[in-house]
Amino acid sequence: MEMTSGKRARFNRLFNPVDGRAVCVAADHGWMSDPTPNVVELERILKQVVEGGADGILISFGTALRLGHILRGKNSPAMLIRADWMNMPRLGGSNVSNVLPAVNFKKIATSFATDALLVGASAITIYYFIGYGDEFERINLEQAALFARQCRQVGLPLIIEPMAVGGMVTGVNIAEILIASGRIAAEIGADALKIPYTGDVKTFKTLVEQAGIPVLVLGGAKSDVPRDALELVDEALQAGAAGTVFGRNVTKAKDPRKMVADICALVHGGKTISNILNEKRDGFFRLKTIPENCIGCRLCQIACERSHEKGYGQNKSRLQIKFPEIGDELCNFKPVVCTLCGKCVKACQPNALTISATGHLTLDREKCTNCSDCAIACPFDVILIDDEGFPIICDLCQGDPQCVKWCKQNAVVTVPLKKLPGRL
Amino acid sequence: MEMTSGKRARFNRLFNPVDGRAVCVAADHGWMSDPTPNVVELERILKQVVEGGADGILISFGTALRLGHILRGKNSPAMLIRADWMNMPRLGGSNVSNVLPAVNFKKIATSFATDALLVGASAITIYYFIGYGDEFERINLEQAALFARQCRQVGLPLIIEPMAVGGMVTGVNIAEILIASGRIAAEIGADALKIPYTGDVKTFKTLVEQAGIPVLVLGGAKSDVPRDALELVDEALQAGAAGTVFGRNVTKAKDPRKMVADICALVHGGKTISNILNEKRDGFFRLKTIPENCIGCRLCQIACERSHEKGYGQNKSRLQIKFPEIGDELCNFKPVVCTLCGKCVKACQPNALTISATGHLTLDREKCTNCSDCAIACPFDVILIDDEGFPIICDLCQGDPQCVKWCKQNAVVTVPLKKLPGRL
Amino acid sequence: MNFDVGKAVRMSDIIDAADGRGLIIDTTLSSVVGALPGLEDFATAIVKINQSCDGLIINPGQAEHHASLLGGKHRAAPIIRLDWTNAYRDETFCLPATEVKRLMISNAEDAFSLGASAVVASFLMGYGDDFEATNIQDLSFLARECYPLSLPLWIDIRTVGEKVSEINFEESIKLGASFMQELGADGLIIPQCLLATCRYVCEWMQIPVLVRLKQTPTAEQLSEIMHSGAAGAVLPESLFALSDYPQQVNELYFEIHQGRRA
Amino acid sequence: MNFDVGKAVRMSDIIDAADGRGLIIDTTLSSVVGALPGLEDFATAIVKINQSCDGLIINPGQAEHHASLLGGKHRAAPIIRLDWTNAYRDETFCLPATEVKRLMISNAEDAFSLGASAVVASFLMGYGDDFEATNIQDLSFLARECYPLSLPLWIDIRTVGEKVSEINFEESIKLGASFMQELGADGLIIPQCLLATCRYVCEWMQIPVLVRLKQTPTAEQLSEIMHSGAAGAVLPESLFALSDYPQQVNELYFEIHQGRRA
Repeated sequence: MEMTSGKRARFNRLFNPVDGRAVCVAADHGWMSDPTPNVVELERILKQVVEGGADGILISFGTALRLGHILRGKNSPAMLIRADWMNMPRLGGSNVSNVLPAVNFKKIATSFATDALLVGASAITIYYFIGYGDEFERINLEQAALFARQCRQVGLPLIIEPMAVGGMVTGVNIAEILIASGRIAAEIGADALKIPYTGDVKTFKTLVEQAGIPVLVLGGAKSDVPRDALELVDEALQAGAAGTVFGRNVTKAKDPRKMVADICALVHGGKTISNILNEKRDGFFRLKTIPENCIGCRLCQIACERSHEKGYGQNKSRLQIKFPEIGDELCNFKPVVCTLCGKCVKACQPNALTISATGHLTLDREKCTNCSDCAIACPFDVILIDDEGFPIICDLCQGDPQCVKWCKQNAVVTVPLKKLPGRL
Repeated sequence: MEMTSGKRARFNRLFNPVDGRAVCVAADHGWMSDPTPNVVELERILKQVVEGGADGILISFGTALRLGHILRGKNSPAMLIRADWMNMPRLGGSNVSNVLPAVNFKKIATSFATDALLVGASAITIYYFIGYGDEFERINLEQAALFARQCRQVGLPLIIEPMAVGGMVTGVNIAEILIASGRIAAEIGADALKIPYTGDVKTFKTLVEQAGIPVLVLGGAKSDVPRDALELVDEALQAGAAGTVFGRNVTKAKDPRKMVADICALVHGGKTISNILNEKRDGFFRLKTIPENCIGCRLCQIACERSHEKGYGQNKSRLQIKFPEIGDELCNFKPVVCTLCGKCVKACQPNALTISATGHLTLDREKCTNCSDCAIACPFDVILIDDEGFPIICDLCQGDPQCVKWCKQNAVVTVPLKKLPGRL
Repeated sequence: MNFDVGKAVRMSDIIDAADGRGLIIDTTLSSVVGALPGLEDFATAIVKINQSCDGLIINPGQAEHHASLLGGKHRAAPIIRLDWTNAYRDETFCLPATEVKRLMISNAEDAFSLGASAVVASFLMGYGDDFEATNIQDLSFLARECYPLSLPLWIDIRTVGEKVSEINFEESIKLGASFMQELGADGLIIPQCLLATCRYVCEWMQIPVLVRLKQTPTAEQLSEIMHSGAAGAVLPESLFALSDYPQQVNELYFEIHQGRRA
Repeated sequence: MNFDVGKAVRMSDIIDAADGRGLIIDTTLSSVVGALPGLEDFATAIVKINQSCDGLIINPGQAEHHASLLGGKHRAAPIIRLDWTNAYRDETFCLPATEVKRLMISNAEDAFSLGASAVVASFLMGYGDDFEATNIQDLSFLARECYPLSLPLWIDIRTVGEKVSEINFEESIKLGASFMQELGADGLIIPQCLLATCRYVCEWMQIPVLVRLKQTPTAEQLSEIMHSGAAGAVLPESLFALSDYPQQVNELYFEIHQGRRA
């Protein structure tokens, strides 16, 4: 997607350069609805959101002035500024309290694009309400068009947030309205969308395709169960979403850091919801590495050795980290793991190495002749030989691989395995 | 003097409301000449200058950004911003070193008036070089006129600094040139002058009168003896100057705080140079109070009691502080001192109270009958009676009054006394 | 180096840099109902309290005509009010308001050129949705205008509309504070309220909060409010009707600055 | 609250907020003498060092055409050069300069709209008085222009004129640093000099000081410079002529950030 150079340089801050995706958190609720604890305790929450690894944080101007220092450092979340205001949460239809209820829906622009640049923003976000009547939509489009023009001039990305609300929106037409609104926003000049989930993968896929710009799915009201929020993310990603802008599901979570980290694991880490929630894995699985994510911290090796050997060394770990060599231009680290390829099992003459019925590599020390044929057969050199001559093998920690659990970078993940290899 | 309202409100910060005078310090040398220790150690020096009680500090934009926080608080010195640049100190004619000597005299504008307002300035200062040739003066006047126009628009006072330099300036015509330049600057739009001393009171008086705007005298190169600098101030004040803008005489002083405090004592405190330098007073003198300066700190009373009684109480001090009463609209404190009026001496029947040949009130305890007539006669009620019935009298500390020495506000000073009152 | 020195210097004209406190007096009701008792002669009244008040909320006209009384050493710093409303024209006024109106009467640039140490405008809560939206929009644009000028913006939260009553008064203050904090105000003025509400708001906000008093308080009343975390108080215009207001202000200044005299 | 958040956020793109250090590479000599060895294909060269360099000094044209390589996570932050000079066209160039020229080729607003994290311009010392005065004036107005945009301004002090020789080289750097600190620069780049001079300047300045290196240093050489108080180093364009420059940059990044990998 082409865009003016300034927008591109600022967009780079928001989207992860490896996968082009972004995990954002909306923390602008104090600007439009009653101050709930997530508003009052915003400083603490935002610090946790940063720790969780968010790529962007949507805040008001006041929060930018007050807490923007938390966002220093080019690897910290990009600052997204809310450039308008509305009173929808106070109209009575939502689940938030209303100290001072509103009757007539109002939405106003509250800044110019340049204002956001001064405080260090990487993008601005504005609403586009559709379905509340023709005149109200006209006002929304008029403001959107003005912001789009300003944003092009100053090189600041514009994120439009289409919202289908009002008497003309029903369960029947809401998906179609959202699909249309995404494209309309793109046509007016949005560089990305923040948009509600349509409810199913198929319609959201259509929305993403027809918009033609990165689509960030929003979370809406806080889900009762974290799994519901993660499933929404998972489906949106399947539909081609570029990431998320979750608000209350993060800021009202018991542990905002973990919630963000979990969403990151889904969006960037290639993990499954089951991985993340440490749920019992159904069926067989194997390890998979994502070298781009590896930072060479060796936490996986420490976790491996600790779980098997009770120590903190790295010389008996079941996985290795290859460090960059001179000539390696990208300077990447490469984690190397047992992929359950089965070559060791095949090479073992005395049948000491087998894959158990539960899908884990198993060594029968009685049968083992200490011949080292398994280590020689391993294409990845991850089978070491211990002092007594026995092979050190990965048993997937009997179904709960500690390397996966402890890798904060999602450089080691699990993937389902339809069929086990070799002899059982 | 009339001026636009914004200028007036900002000028109020610079000039003391009681006497309309100002003691400023120029600390912009690092912007135009080689970095000497007073430039490198500017932070320490500026803090001392603030402690000394300066009314204004002339600094560059960079110093404003770096050290401007020192000037917080409406009673702290006003920020004066240097809005131009020149290379005169590097032309070789002055006593400063020249790492990178200049040959051609250059002077440029380096900001607009609004720029200074953004960083919190109360005024800007620019040069007006006269005597270096017609074209050079034209450039100076062009810049001055532009700044004057801008300053009127944004309500920022403009201080012009006429400097008579160049081949056309001689000892014969320099005073006349300075007098003319002051008026020219005022005509162009200066709200105050920063100008060198003409060399004598008479010509400087003419300069002040003809300028018609407040005139702040500058100090020039550092004097070898502090007394020389103070004498320049004293003469300028006699000529009607509104105060000073001293640079190197302060920033290069051994104790910048004391140097500023000394200048303040001259400009605001009504003290004489002899008072300030603690020189032996010639002839007779008496105490005088300046109630506007009194802040009720009672340091004078503590100093008095300590010097006579060796304690820190205030119930035996020879001077009193009257605190404001309900109905006292201006809420002023009033120090009350012995003025050597002689009424007590006249009232003393046994001649126990006398004024000595050196001019100090003296009690002969042998002759005293403890009648208290002296205390009754005192029109200011500053004679107290001690536990034994003897009067507690001010003996001017035998010529070095501690109240004067310790009053930082210059609310108690000494004035010469031509003739001693009453019986000797 | 990343310090906004202009804003810091101006802010310290009003909120003392040493103790973080300030005593403010509002004189601007005169633009709504004409001269107030005791304020008929503006200059004479101001001179009497000028040394013992940190900031004076004034209208642009008074800022222009009485500039010599304002700003700098031993004088109150000018906080220029940029908006106007007829909301305070009640039955006691010769021409009570029939419909509430509010408008901006000047802008940040004008206030700046008048030598303002800060500007103030009101967030009038409890009226209709249109009124509220326009009010928020005006204040937002004012905040954006003040920011690049490093000119501090105070927002005066007034819970005066028909939608605010005893039932939601305290919570409305919290809502208004939240909105205005997020809007980007540099300081807030909140109505006098329960000490618990005051404490809650002051602990939450990371900007100075002043409490607008209904009556001139005693030193004890003021002390209680200051202990709830406020950065200071705004004394009402009715102050000037008191015969001994210079002494009262002087006492309150002494109380706010914990024993320091003007 | 009196924090300049925009400047702080942008400054931290270049000077790491955690350790106060940064590694910068200058590519802008190509606007003076054409493509430099190794920089013929700009994008290919930049990709190789992009992750292990904090800031990249680039000309406006490259900032426009290669925006996708610049800014944000795991990429060098764009520091846009706003001036041009022929001072570096020496005898080795096909068209040596006969008279030194310097001009501004863009302004802060343009750099801002190109997404700059900072801008840089040079103070060329040692030429004539006219040249110097114009240079100072241009830089002063640029500083005034950057300030309300909260856009950091770096000044690149170059002691290249005929009036600077061994006798006054070290002192000239101090003079230049003093002038530019007072001018209002947000950061300084000084020429490689005696460690004593570097230490003196770094201790004196309250803004970050980077040292412009003549040659790509070893990790040990860089370590020595960093110990003299510098906030980082500017690697020369000649870097790109080295066959293993990506590894060298990576090692230097590791050194500057005290053991932290890109």
